Amino acid sequence: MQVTRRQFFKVCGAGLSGSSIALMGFSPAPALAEVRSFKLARATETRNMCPYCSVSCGVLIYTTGDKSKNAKADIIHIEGDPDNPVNRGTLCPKGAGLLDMVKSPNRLKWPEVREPGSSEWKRISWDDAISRIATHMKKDRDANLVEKNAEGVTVNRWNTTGFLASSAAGNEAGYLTVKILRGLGAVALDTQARI
Amino acid sequence: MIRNPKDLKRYTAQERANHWVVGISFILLAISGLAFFHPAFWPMTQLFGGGVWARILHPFLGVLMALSFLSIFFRFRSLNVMTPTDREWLSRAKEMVDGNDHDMPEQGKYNGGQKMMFWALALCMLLLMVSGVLLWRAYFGFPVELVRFGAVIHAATAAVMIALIMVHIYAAIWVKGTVRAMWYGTVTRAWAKQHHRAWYRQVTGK
Amino acid sequence: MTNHWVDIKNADLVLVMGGNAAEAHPCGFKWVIEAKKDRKAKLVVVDPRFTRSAAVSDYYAPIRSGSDIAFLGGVINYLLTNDKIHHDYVKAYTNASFLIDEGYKFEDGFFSGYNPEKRSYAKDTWKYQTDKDGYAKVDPTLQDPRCAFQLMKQHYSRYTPELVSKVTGTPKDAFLKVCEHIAETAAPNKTMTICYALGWTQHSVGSQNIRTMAMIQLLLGNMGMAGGGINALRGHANVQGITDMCLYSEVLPGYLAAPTDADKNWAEFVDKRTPKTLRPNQMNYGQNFSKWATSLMKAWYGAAATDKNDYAYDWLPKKDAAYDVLAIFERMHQGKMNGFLCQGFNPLASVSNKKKVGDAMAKLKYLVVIDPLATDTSEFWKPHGEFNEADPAKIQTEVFRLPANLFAEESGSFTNSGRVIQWHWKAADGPGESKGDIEIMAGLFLKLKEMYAKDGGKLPEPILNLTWPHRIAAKPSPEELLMEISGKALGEVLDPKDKTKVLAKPGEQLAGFAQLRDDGSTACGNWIYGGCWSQAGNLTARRDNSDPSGLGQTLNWGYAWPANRRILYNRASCDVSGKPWDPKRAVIKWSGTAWGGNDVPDMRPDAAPDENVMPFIMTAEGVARLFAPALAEGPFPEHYEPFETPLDRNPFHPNNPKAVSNPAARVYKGDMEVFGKAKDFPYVATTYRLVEHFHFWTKHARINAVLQPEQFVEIGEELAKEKGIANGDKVKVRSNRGFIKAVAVVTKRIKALDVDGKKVHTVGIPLHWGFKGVAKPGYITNTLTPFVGDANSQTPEFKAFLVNIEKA
Amino acid sequence: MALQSLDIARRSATTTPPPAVRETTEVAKLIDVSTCIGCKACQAACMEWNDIRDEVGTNSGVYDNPADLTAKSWTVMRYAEVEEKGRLEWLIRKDGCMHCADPGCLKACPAPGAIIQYANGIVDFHQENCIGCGYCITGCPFNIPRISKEDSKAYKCSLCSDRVAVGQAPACAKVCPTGAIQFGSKEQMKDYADKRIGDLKSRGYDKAGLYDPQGVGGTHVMYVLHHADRPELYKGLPNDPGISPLVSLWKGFAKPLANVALAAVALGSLFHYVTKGPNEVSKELEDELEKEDAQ
Repeated sequence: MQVTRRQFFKVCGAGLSGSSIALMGFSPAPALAEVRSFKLARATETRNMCPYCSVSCGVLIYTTGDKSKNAKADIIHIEGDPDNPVNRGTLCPKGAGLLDMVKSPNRLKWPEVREPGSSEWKRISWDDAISRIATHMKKDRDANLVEKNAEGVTVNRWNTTGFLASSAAGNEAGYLTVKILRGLGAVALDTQARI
Repeated sequence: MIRNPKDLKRYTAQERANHWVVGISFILLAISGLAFFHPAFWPMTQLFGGGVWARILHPFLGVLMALSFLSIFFRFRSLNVMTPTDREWLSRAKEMVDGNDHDMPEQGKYNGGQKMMFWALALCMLLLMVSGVLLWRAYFGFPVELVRFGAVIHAATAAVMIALIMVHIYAAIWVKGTVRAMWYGTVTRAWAKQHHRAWYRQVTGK
Repeated sequence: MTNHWVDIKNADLVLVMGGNAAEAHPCGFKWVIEAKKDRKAKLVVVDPRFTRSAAVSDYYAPIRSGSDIAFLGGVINYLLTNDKIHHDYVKAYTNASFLIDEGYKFEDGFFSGYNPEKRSYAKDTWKYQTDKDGYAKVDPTLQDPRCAFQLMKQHYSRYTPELVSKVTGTPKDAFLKVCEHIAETAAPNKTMTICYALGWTQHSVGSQNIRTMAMIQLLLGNMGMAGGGINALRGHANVQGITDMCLYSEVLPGYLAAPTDADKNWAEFVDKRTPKTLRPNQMNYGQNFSKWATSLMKAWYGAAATDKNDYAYDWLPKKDAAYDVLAIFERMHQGKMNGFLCQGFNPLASVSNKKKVGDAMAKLKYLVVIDPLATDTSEFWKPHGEFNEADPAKIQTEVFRLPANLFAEESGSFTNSGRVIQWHWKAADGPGESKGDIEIMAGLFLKLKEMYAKDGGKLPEPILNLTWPHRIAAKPSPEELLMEISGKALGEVLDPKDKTKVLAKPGEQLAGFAQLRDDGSTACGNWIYGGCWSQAGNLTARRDNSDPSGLGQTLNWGYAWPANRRILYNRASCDVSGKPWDPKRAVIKWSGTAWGGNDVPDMRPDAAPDENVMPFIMTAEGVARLFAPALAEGPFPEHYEPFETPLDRNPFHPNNPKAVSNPAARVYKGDMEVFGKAKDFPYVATTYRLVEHFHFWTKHARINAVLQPEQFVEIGEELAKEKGIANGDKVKVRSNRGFIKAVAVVTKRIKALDVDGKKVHTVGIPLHWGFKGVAKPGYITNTLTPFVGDANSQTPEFKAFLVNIEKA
Repeated sequence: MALQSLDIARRSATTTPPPAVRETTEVAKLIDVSTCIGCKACQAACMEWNDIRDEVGTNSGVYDNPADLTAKSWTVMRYAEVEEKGRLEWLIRKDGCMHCADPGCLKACPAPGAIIQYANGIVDFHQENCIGCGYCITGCPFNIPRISKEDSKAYKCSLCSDRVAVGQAPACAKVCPTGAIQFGSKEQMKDYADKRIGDLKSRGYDKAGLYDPQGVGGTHVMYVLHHADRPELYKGLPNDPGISPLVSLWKGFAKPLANVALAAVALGSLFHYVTKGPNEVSKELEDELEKEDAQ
């Protein structure tokens, strides 16, 4: 674009007068401010419970998306559930930091095995993991299940494989676990609850 | 402007360059500093690419100005030693301001006013430098009480210095034939003879 | 908790001892603050450390860790000597008046029946005198020297303030001040609540610590009252629920004592567990045992469990020995175990004596860790610098790590410490290929079932016949499982009073455990949860938080077991005639025709007061036990020193070296030898949680790692000065089992105590660090702790042991 | 009158008045130190809500972590073990922005719109307008704002202005397990404080009182202290805070004065020129020299 001498002067003049008006204090920014937008405005809210101590505080979990098929729900915020009669919306520093537990870099993402003597983990499929573990369990059970004790009483116990259960799993998981273990004949089972 | 080979050399090229480095950095510092000082001047930060750039550049410009001023200071320090004549000149400065400079005492390269200006600017520069460092958070962290003190000193000194420079510039504009000394380095003999007769005699030997 | 979280606000005095509610349960502690704000309640804290609970207390008294029974026994003595007990309550609702067998005695630190070789008691003299009908004899005047009241008085007369102070290190005036506060609640309309936690359980006398407090609450008449009770502030979110589901070797779901080798058949099994009523007219609710057990077997084996085959009793494994976590690791250490599965449990960090645990796991063929996080346990074989020295090449254990989901990623129910079962809903999928615990367990089981069906094997029947009524076999839904837990009718359930009335038709969910039958017509996975999913639907998902009584009962929020009852023993909140002791905080009352009010009555609803049905319906005698023969180390709690004690004797029994520590506690060979002695390890150490962290989990969460980044130990200023340790110095803390290094926090909050003429210093050791996590890596605290547990629960003694400390 | 408001009362480095017709209720956060257990839930909630995660630090022998406020830790708990007459008190104070009615930071700020005081009393930093000069730090009597090393912007507690703007309580107030942090109108908070002070007095804290320092015009974050006569016990809570006189001089009196002075110099020069005329070399001298040249 060719700028004529005349245009050039015009531009300069406008610029100059603009800046000199500004210099007089006619600030171009009006006296107005906006707060950061509320990040939960259209997030999906789900009622859940803090998994830490036994106060079992109610929490509200906020996820992205509206649960529509193609929008992957991602947890973006967790805060106290004001309806819960015990915590009434409050949380402790652990509960208030739950998001970082959910998002911990140390979350496990897939089954892994560390072979005997190896010094590293190896990713395996769920099918492999379950088959290999079940094979171990069956072998041990078949070899060591005691059907009758010395007095000839039927005891049907399997005490060479132990099980320690979480006290953070839900009631349903706990019940199913004990049902399965007792069904297998396990007696060496205990939970975190003891300690 | 007709250049006359008989014009007198007042400033060398290095001196002029030095002066303008100080001058330009001062102007940039003044406008950015004023922008921080009072909202009325804030839009001037646009000249620097916005407030953040103005904040980043201002102290570096300050360092530049301080260093180049230091060079000026050492160049001209000996020429600015006050003499009894200067004091007499100063005591009659009102006549000068009124434009009656014919009967003023004969002046060397610089008159009493200029020398006062020199020393006042040097003092301001020192104060600005020290207080400026106190405020330079990007690289320094001083106790907040000291920083507050520094802020007041910096602002007050800067205001004084801007006023002094305004006087400096006005004096150059008012006294016709002066500005060219900093453009071309020369002044007319008439100018020298009128304003700095002792210097005139010294350089011309007349 | 006999009461519940919100009920704490109804207390006049809150005693925090053996716990640190402000730090371990801040949101529950809110109700302590509410009691202070709204009821002008007082908060008294007794703890070795001036904790964050103490920071907001009205009175704080220091105590030497491991001397709680001495303190509480002293309180009992104070209450009895100063006659600060709730007489009517004690007389009517406890076994104070019951006459005890003439053979019972207590001498020089031992109760009658002690066998030093077995380290256990024969309990044949720990019983009531009975009449010809088999009922216990009583003396309502409480004057008979053989009545429980007089025996108790005699037992605790030794617990003088002077001796208490000498043993506990609590200054005498501070001890008496606490006694005064407690004694005030002997008034019928005043209540004290006690908030305790692992500070009482994790001792070799843990159960007796709690029992001593229970006795105090009974003497004060605080059980069953709003704002009273014995409140165990439990650890994990669903520790109560998992306890109820009984993932323990010694019990089946609903606390049904598991069969042992001695229970040769179903009849014997049931009979031994069905208590005989010990006083006339009492409910003795335990006599329904056969209904609960039969319904459980029907839930597990369905049509395969019939009266013909003793409800598949043979398929239930019989226990021959202890299999608690310490026992399991002992067996593993002896090389007697091949496999081990850890579901959401990090034993390397959680169980005492880390070295022993690590060595034990190295002897396994396979280890399976099911967890949402990369736990320390899963990497016990991996070197992590000074924090975990291991040589993978030498460890032949095959280790599997299966990614589990977290709370946010699944639906289901949790049971809080106040026994309230609450439903929660899934918010998002877990990361990567992670799965829920249910799906993982189902996957393992179905694989095993398939293998047994195909290849056969030893005793396949219980596996092949285990009920699996799930619409998607590989993914049982939590809804289906909770319905199974709650119970349903298999045949018609008839009203026993009117056989023409059908209470439940086949296939219907039952309304509660009262509808369970022992004829095979009902199935119920856990009787105490009976009715939580009735025909009305999932009651644990109820969200009506209205509280018309103002007591915080919220009866329509979730579902509390048993029977949606919020305050246990609430019949005891009324006098014998059925009038509330404190009308302002009436929980229930007798209307003239029925019990009712602000809670589900813990009483047969139509049991008129003059029928004399006493409030403690789960005991065979109908009353609460001051004299309790069930515990392993004696019917009355007695002070014993921790296994690692700074003293060379038990000041209560200075001349009996065998009665220094709990005579009935189980100690394994090899562990007794590694108990430290005071001359080498002069300082009392105690481990604990900090408010900023949860167990070994939150070291994986950035926010919590920021709030408390680095491992530290706390010592008093005096000890720091003696040892030349400055605040922030790195120190090495050693026990006889290993050492840890940590930063020293020098504080005014831990003081040296004057105990039995010695100055005893305490070293406080928070437990949250390990070698995996986003917090700064640290040592596993349980490297230090001794491998010994409480004689009843086998909970390890994490709270009192000996260490030495030096600048690192 | 609503608590939530986007109306502003003051805007940094702005000379024109904001809209002031609508009446907005002043909000306040009350921190009842006597019921604070120092659990740091407020710190956690603050980090979580505001999407800030400070560095994982070290333990320096105290519970205070992070050790001080930073651009990523807008609130920290400060723990003081005070032992007097054999009685130990563990005084725990949540430190953070006090949201002064007369905010020193705003007064000192040179960047228009970088600091806003909303009509409800919240003092908020708007990083998009912040130039990173740090004058706010100089202006603050409570030593609160911090400049981030990452982006050189000043950060501090916003009293969750984004939550308050939609009618919610700040994250720290909502989360506080013991209710030691309360949020509501300033009026409500003062009434609540009165009750708490009464309770504390009944428990023997004769000097219990409210910390709402008038030196800064009162604050929108207030404390209930058991020892209101000695706020310094609480890890250096200033006894009588106010904007430093130096800052008042610098950002108050000095501003118009200097502007007037500079204008006077400029105008003086102009009028000098107009009235006295330029100082030119005299014609005689020029002629004289020309004559010399001609010779």
